[in-house]
Amino acid sequence: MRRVAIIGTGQTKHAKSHDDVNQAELVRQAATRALADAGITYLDVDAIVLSNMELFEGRALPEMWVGEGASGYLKPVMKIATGGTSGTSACIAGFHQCASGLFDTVLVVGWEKHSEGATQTGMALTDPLWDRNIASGAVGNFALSISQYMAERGVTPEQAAKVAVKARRNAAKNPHAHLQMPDITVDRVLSSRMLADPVHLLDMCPQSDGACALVYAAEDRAESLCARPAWVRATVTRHDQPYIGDLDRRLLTMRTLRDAARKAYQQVGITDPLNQIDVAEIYEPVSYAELAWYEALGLCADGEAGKLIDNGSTEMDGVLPVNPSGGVLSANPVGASGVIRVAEAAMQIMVRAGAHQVANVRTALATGYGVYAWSDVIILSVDK
Amino acid sequence: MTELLRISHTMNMDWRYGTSWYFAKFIRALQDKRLILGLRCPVCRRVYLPPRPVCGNCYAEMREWVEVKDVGTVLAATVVHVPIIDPLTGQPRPSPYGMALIQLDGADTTLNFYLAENDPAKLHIGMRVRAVWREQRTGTLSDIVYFKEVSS
Amino acid sequence: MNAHPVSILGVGRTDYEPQPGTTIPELVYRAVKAALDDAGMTMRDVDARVTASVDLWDGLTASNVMVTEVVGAVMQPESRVAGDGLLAACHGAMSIMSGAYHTVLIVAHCKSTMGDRWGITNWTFDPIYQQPLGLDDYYAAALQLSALRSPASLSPCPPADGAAAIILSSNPAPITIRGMCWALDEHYLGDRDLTDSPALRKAARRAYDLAGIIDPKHDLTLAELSDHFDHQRALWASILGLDGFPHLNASGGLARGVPPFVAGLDRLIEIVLRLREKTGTGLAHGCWGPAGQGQVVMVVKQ
Amino acid sequence: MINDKTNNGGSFVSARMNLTFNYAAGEAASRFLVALRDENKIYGTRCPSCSRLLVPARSFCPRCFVDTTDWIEVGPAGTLVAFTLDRSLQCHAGAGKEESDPGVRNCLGLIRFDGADTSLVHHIGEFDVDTLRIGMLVAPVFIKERNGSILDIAYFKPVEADNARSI
Repeated sequence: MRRVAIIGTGQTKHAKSHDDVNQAELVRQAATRALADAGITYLDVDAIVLSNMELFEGRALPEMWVGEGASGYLKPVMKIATGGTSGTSACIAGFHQCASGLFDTVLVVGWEKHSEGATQTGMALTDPLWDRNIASGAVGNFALSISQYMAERGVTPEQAAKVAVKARRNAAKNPHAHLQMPDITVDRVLSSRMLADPVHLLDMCPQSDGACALVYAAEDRAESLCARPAWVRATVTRHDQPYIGDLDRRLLTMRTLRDAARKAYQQVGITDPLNQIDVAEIYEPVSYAELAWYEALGLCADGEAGKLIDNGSTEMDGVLPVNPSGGVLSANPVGASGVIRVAEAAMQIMVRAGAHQVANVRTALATGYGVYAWSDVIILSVDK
Repeated sequence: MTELLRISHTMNMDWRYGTSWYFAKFIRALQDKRLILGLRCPVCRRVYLPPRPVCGNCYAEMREWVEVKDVGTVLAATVVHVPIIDPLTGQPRPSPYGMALIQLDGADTTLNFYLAENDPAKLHIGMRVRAVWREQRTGTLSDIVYFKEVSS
Repeated sequence: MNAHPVSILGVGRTDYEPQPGTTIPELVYRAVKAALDDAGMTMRDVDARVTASVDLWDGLTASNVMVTEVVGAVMQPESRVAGDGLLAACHGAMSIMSGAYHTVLIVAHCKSTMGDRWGITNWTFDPIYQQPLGLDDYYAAALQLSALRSPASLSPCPPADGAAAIILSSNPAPITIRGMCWALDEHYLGDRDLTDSPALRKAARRAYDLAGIIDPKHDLTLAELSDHFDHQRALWASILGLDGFPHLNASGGLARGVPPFVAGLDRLIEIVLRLREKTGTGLAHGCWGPAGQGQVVMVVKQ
Repeated sequence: MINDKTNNGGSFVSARMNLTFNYAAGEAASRFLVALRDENKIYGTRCPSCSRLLVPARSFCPRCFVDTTDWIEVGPAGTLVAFTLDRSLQCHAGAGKEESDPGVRNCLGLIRFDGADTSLVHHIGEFDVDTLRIGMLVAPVFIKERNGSILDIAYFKPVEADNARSI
């Protein structure tokens, strides 16, 4: 396999609504910034991978129109869609395209404009023979799994609220983040509107308009263009069964993330993830999920996630800062969210994260989450 | 500063979703006999709801039907306070309402379904619930109104 | 692509016809099973899969969710291309070439009779300038026919439901992929020269270069083109350098009814089946979007 | 290969999607549509790199990936360069227009304005089937109640060259 690295990233401001640009123009903002960050032009791009949840905006083959915003004219453009993991799936597809030897420079762009659609209804367009009869939305479904998780692991609403506070305080240092609430407190999270017991409004991710792009380059090119490229060291995908009721205690087991992380760690030689990984950008659609992902990722033993947030291990100054960007809890343009995780992890390696930069990052972890329990795990490193 | 416009489009289209033999049988039993049928995997012996042609864990075809009870145990519960848009009606579903993951007696998967109870204090993991059926059944999962605690 | 060519170990497909009573998972399962049987493999031999489907045609959000189990993706890798199945084959081949996987299952599925066949395609057009006019793939093809100054009537292929699957591998086998590429044309119909396809030209040039094809009519033994509309067969052939090529669409092409998005992968299956009978070099072509805005080409050899 | 003529025993369930989407036009398309609405004017934008005049106006050139610069008025009349008038289209549902409108015969055309390097797609109306031909001059017919949409033009109809400016 030839070595491949990320050499540039670009994002729009993620916001409740972007009226000044249409979808193609939104994508162009992110793509243009990523190309500039990589120090290349659109002419250097050999292939393009796009990610978007087409039914959220009611589109059929959205790449036809929006692809032009990624400089797709007469270029190989491929649109990837795997639910919430679309962004990380697109990042993995783009990595494979570059590593295959067919293309030397590959641009990945994810986007979503939730303000244009009916996301909640779009999301509920699941199996018409089954799920549509018992729709309770992403919040309701999470709340169900969280009730099991709390009962078995003893995690408290306060601990979950600390995750929500950490995310928004980090986001205050990230100019791209949608939610800007630097003064947020645990009390404010716990006193925010109850959506579905025990999930409060501020425990959940927002719905955002936004796009994120990144540029892959093959070994020689990466080294000539970038002083400190973010090398892709491991990519692992695990999908799971289609119905929520198929998954045995899904947040407790999260077998896809457990297995994907274990395999990725093996490939890179990580045996003690909490200490060997320097920063993590994980896809946490709800505060409680981050705690569950700590356990599945092996950052702590099962049942210890609450302690990890209590003792500050995952804060910006902790042993393993998790989501310095503010995470999905602070910005969630779904088709872009997975790309943002990977781009933010790369920015940390490349030392381009600005005010939310973590010191001395050599190894970074990014994850994608989607459907009921699908996972992608990606590990980037300063070392080839 | 330019006036910024938005262009509206309404999607109003129908799709016809095939049922295959397995869902057709499931629906017929539900509508005609208030019977919940699952399919058993010949390898892992798990009984699946909803029925499907292949067990994803074993990659084995499933053909053995198993009668599942309309009584089960709550493994997870919540009360939803936000009015979720019901994809069947396009209207917000009246809230708050109770939801649970229910393991029906005889099934190995859980069924996520509405509860009659919507007071969080009265919901607990392990509670036993029974389906309340509609008088006029139409052959959909909605032939069950909700699940109600089995009075002891 | 000649150093370690990706081989095609097995192919399978359902019948293509309206199948209103059949679920997508069941169609997909039949195609996958046929491909595994054809390759003499079981699902355990497959490392990863790439599916191809498009949500709006399936009337589902993230429509690959429903086929997770039947493609064997539980606790396994799957990626999904929202586009033509031949693109999914390109994705799978690149994943193998990258060294990530040894054996990848490719599956494309579509039930074009589930919904409003042309109405759905109105939602492909940009929502500001083109969608309000009611443009759809049928009108786009009609404009193309007009731009070609053709006296012929517009003739779309019949609607059909079905699934197709192939198995790609790094294991040596007689039939191998020698070249592939794909590209997009401009979106606004008024920007395009509808009598040409620069995207197909570009994709073909790269695929021919990779496969070492200099004179397509001489170097190719057979070609299967995606003629979603009858007039497109001659247009695509001419752009591919295959004017008057005698071994074009020996299968009958899409006129016998092949579902969209399955079409390109089915072209590849037709090539593979013929190369098994008689060695040579074949070209499979797929296109998707209005008047073939997206174009994909793959060259395989036995 | 399998032959799956097995009796499936299935039926189907119909379900409707009724969803409304509100798409941001963005600054450039908004400016184009406002000019159409308020001034009956059709604009293109020029690419500073390839010099093409793109109609309808947009913020960037898809070929050169640069911001367009000058706004240039075109039309109102233009040349018909392709049109759909096929017998099969008579029964083709789709184009969101009233079947009862006698001015509209399920005909869409590509219209090239003088000076423009791309064409505009729009409806063609008020024409005689036997005389409609490529190369004809067509001009826009605006609707009365405008709302800032490409449909503020009802359709383009054939005109004599002398009348092209007076529509």
